[in-house]
Amino acid sequence: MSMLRLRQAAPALLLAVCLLAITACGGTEYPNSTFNHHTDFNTSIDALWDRLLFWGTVVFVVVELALLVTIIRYRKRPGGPAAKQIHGNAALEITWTAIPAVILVLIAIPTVKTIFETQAPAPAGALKVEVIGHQWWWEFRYPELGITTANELYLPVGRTASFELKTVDVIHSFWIPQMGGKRDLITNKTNFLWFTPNADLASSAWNGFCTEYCGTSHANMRFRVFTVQPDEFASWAAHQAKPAVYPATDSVGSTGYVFPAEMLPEHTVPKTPIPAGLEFDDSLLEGGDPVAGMTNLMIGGCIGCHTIDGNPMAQSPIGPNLTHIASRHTLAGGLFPNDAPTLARWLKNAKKMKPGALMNVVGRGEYEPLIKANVDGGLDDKQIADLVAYLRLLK
Amino acid sequence: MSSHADTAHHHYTTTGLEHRKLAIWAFIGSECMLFASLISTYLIYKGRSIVGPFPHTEWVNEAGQVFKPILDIPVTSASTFVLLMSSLAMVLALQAVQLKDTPLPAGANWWTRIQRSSQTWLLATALLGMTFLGFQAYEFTSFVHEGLTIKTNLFGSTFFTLTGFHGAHVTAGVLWLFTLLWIDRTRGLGPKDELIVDIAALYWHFVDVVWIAIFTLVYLIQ
Amino acid sequence: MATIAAPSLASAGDAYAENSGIWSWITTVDHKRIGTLYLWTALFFFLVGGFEAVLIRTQLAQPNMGFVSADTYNQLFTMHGTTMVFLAIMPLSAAFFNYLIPLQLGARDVAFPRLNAFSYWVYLFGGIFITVPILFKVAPDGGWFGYAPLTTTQFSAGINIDFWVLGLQILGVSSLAAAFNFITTVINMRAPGMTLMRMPMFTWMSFVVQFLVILAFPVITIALFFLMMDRFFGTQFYAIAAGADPLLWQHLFWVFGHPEVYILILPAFGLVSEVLPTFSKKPLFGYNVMVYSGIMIGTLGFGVWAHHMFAVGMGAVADSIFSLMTMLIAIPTGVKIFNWIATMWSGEIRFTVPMKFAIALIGMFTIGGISGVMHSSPPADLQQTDSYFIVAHFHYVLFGGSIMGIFAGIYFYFPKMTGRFLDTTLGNWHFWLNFIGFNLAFFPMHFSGLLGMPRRIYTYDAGQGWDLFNLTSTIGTYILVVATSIFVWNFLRSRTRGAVAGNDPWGAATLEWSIPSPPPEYNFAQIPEVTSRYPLWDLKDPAKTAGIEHSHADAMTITDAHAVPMHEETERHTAKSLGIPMPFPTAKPFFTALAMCAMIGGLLVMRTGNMGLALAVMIGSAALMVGGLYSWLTSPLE
Amino acid sequence: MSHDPKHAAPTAAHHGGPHAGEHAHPDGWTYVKVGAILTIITIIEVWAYYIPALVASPFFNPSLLIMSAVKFAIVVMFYMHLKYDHKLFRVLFTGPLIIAMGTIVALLFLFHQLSVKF
Ligand code: HEA
Ligand code: HEA
Ligand code: HEC
Ligand code: CUA
Ligand SMILES: [Cu+2]
Repeated sequence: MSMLRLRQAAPALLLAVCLLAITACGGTEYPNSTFNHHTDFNTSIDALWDRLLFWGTVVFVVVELALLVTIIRYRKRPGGPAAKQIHGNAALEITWTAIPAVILVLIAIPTVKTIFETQAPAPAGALKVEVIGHQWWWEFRYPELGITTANELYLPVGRTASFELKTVDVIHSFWIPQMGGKRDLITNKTNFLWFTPNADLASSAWNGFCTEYCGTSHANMRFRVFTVQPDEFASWAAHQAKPAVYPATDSVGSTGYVFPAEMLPEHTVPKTPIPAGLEFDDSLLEGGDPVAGMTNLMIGGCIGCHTIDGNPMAQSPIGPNLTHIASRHTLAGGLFPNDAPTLARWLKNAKKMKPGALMNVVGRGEYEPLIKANVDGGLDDKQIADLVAYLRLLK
Repeated sequence: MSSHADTAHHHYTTTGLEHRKLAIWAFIGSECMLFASLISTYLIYKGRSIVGPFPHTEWVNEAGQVFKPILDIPVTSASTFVLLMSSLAMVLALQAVQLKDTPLPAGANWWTRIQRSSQTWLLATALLGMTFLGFQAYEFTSFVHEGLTIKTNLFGSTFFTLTGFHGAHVTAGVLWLFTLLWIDRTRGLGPKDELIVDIAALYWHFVDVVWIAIFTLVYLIQ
Repeated sequence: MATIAAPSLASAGDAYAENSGIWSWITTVDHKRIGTLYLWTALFFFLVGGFEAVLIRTQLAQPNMGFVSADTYNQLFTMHGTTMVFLAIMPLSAAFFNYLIPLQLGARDVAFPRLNAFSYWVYLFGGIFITVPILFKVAPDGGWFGYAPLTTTQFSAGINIDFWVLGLQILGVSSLAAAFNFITTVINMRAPGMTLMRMPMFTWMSFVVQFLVILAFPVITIALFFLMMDRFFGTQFYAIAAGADPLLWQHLFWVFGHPEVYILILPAFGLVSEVLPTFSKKPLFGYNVMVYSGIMIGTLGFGVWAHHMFAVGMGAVADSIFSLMTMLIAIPTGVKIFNWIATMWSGEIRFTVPMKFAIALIGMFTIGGISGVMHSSPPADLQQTDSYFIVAHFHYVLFGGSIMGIFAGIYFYFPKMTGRFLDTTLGNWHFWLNFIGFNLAFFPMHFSGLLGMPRRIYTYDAGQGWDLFNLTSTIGTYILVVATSIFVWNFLRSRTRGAVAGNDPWGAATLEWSIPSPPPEYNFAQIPEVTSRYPLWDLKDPAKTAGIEHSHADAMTITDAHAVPMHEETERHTAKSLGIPMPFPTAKPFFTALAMCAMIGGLLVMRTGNMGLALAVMIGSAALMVGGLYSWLTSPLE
Repeated sequence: MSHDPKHAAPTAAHHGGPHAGEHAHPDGWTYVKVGAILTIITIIEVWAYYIPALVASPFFNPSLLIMSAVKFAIVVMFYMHLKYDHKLFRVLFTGPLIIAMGTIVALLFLFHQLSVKF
């Protein structure tokens, strides 16, 4: 009997948990929740979701109740009634074929409507953004504004952002849970997605993820989205479109708008631990020499992969564009905070910092799996510190 | 599984049909999906190759070298005809086996006589099948000479794989036919062996039928 | 199947198998022993797959854990999915196909006993081939659906994916061979009077599954063949530089993949359809409708595959069509659910362990089905796909459906297979811990998914709002470990120490319960003649089946005990003593299977760069395989 | 196919096993005639391929498809004697064939190799 009571209680309990959690889902406790209306896209999806959840709950309750009632009422009891030998009933069969069919029609109609709405061409005047997937980082381009950046996406509120999604290698998928559904980045194909962050949205930061398994560091292919006010966006864009000052000095002047670090919500600040066994003498970072650091770009081979606009030597499109790297809050697919000690360790041994990373190991004496040996050229800690000093100036 | 053992025990079957014949039809049903996948892939990639040679159109590479449309319709028409005729031979082989024990009517003409010769028809089928394979070997080598290999482009990969799969089926069929021929020569095939010839025949005709589809979809339609 | 008659009139004595020793297992062609082999092997692989899941869940217990490395994790989830789908659930179903179909049909064996042995050996070798690499950390790591171009050599140069490509092709041969066998068996080996509409529901659902297998597996075989050609011979099916379309793989895979999920669930549906009526003391409600809905599910299953691809940008029209087709499947599935409940309605329900599992299937599968319908709405699915919400869905249908059903089947049929009951107390512990652990493990995944957690991530950052759900999932998994261990203990122990069960310990209705437990090698001393859907109830409690159609109702009464003789066991007969011809035991299928696997696996030798050796291995084993086949096909069956 | 067992059992016992319930087989000439028809259709197909005007016409592909479908059906019905054989075989073959064709057509639409204009 106690068994039976448990059996009864379990689904009811589940349902309770379910409802509880759903009501809690809007809160800040769940910073990547899909249930919210920050964009038109997600508003449409959520309306559909509500309907699905409603009918799903109805079906759930009806089926589980029917099941429980049946097994309790007709459990074998001493002196209980004998089983009635019923073999079927056509009217019942028709009923329980028809009712689900009706429910499905009620789901299907808004589904098809929403499909055509959300997949219509983007409205005119949308901000065009190219999203290019790389193993395992994101490249964002604003072709109309001449901006190329990585892992951090700025979007003005109230204006439709129209994404063109492509990849240079395997399939990835672009997802900002708070902004709407995902879309895959497929090799040899361009995909489209658009949405409009609500005009009344305060400047805020969101997490984005790669959701198609794309190899070793798929889990580490994240990004940040900053929805900012139109004037902030304009200021950011104006500066990002400029080349880096060359040679870089301290006196760079205005850096344009950057989403303020102190406004970053907790969940957008990466907490990935630095892997054990990656030592760097942080005291060297104090006296880094940016001018020497710039030459280390060549010695370290950085120019073989990276672009720094304004530096004619560094023009390779393989890795993330570093022109304004210091204006970004995170490193390496949103995995680490962009501060000097972390950057130094990243440069020293990117592959230890991020499994599978396609950036060379630069630190002298560090193990490089590509050549299955320790790097004997490369940069020593001092040189890396200089390089960091230079990169930190690329605001 | 020995057909003798089967008939000796008079196994009861629910439908009165032979196990193996049911199985071969189920197998053929399954093969439909196999070839559907191959054919779909060929058609999906049709016209999507970045470099030539192409099946129906000319291609000039960067060096200015000209590649003719690669498919050779006259040769393939001939081989298609050969395969069709092998199907005819096969059905006659089956008939010959079925008729083996029926006495020849008096004054039978050559046609009536030859219809009783299962070995002739089995051999004819196998030889026609081999001729088809010969044509295919010729086709493949000449394509390679003209610069189309399995690695060249999407067309090459899909074309060789599709027709190669078919060719492999023909090859298996030819082996099967020779096995039957060998049995016929060693102990003679008669009406009691109808089943084992029938299932070989069904397989063979199916391979023919697949070719009918391939010939139209790959060679003729542009 | 070139068959050649070479009637060597071997002395009848040779035909009767030895029943012990390894060699007797290698040479067995008895469907029951093969079923037993399947059961043990598949349970073993279930533990392997479960163990992989435990490692996965341990790594995910907390954010930023370093329990396993990224590469190891990727191998773990790939192998977990692959193992569970291809090496655990499908073969567990196959264990029941083998054991039960002939018994339920009133037959002495399957149509092609040696082919049946061949299927098993191919499965075993294929399973070993694909599983062993994980011990050396070179296991496949492309995910269980191995999307190109990630799986091409350009992005996966190691031999990891090679094992997957070749291994799955090997396993496909096994499933296909078995499917032809069972199709023939079901059509052709029904006892007199066993019309299609009198077949037990398990056999019916299995019959449908065999068609799904023969239609779905060729497609993945071709998709894998392309990948193999790409990886080993430089073709360009998925080579992006040549302009290949990565969606080709996806479509081919899911044309197979969706029917595959019904291959995984329908046998479980069949099993609970045997269990529920037995313990409700009522016939299955709406038998005909249950049959048709099974066929509908199978058929519709071929028209919905692209619902796995709503995020790839197929366009609004294609999205809508596949969405509607997918929703349609909820109808026949719902019909099944309601008919099961109606079966219990106004019955006398006995809560035995198998019954508990069967009831749990109804309750839990429904949850998975409902989330399935939520995925079927493409805009909503864009928020769900590739998140843990999907992981929740498919574990509710796979674990809450297939595994629950299979456990119901194991508890139900264990007495038939061994002659002894599984212990009820342990069984109850297993059930409740399993039920609780399962819900704790997978229900929170609905939330972590909808709250933004992508699947297939080996790590996640702290503070994302997922910590509690993940921890709960992991705790649930540990409870499952305890539950499963209790089951394993029960299973091992009860074989020799369980309470003895008679022919028909549960009071069930179908033919398999009319013969001794475990059944003698020949199954039925006398092939029964079937006059209705519930032959044993006709015999024991005719009132129960008075309302259904019977044949010969005028010629003989339905209680005519001769129609289905009960073989009460007084003394143990053997096929020999009864003069029943049995197939010869033979090792030919074993060696042919081995040679075939060596032939396919031989391609791996190419990776050493030694082309000559590779060719030698492959041609050598191909020759052995052909030789084995000829010798097999030319030797008499019995 | 659910023969009454009383009648089914003897069917298997005599040698007509593989062809239970079938009609009479056609004779050799029928096969030759069928072969001739197949040849003629093939000739027409190839001939059409060489007439540029035909190739350019919108009816070219459909008519080729129809012709090969006819050939396909003829071989299956006569050479594979599905026309004369047990209807179970027809089910075993046409069911999968329909699913296979449906899959091909659906895939071609999905990859835009076929399209309908509304
Ligand atoms: C046993 C296996 C199984 C079964 C039976 C199902 C059944 C169903 N599945 Fe599931 N599915 C999987 C295994 C299975 N699935 C797996 C493994 C994946 C993931 C693969 C991967 O990506 O790795 C997947 C993924 C998957 C997706 C892709 C999600 C994505 O990746 O974006 C979709 C989308 O439509 C889907 C839908 C459905 C539907 C509609 C059903 C239906 O058949 C369910 C029908 C049942 C019911 C609905 C419940 C009972 C019905 C009633 C009580 C009637 C009334 C109900 C209503 C009116 C709603 N499934
Ligand atoms: C039938 C299929 C099936 C079954 C039964 C399971 C069972 C389980 N799965 Fe399943 N899972 C899949 C099929 C299945 N899974 C598939 C197809 C995928 C997708 C893979 C992919 O993305 O490619 C997946 C993915 C998947 C993930 C997502 C991984 C990711 O995306 O990163 C997770 C995570 O929690 C998970 C967990 C579990 C758990 C905890 C169980 C548990 O229920 C396991 C329970 C079993 C045990 C606990 C056994 C314990 C026994 C022992 C440890 C041995 C004891 C030994 C003795 C006593 C001798 N699975
Ligand atoms: C082999 C090519 C290659 C070389 C050489 C290389 N990088 Fe990188 N770099 C990459 C790639 C690829 C990434 C992205 C890694 C990831 O996030 O997975 C990257 C990432 C970075 C980042 C983080 C960028 C961001 O926005 O997150 C910095 C900074 C960086 N590299 C600096 C350097 C410097 C400095 C050097 C030379 C010392 C260098 N790289 C050498 C390929 C290279
Ligand atoms: Cu990119 Cu996952
Ligand atoms: Cu599916």
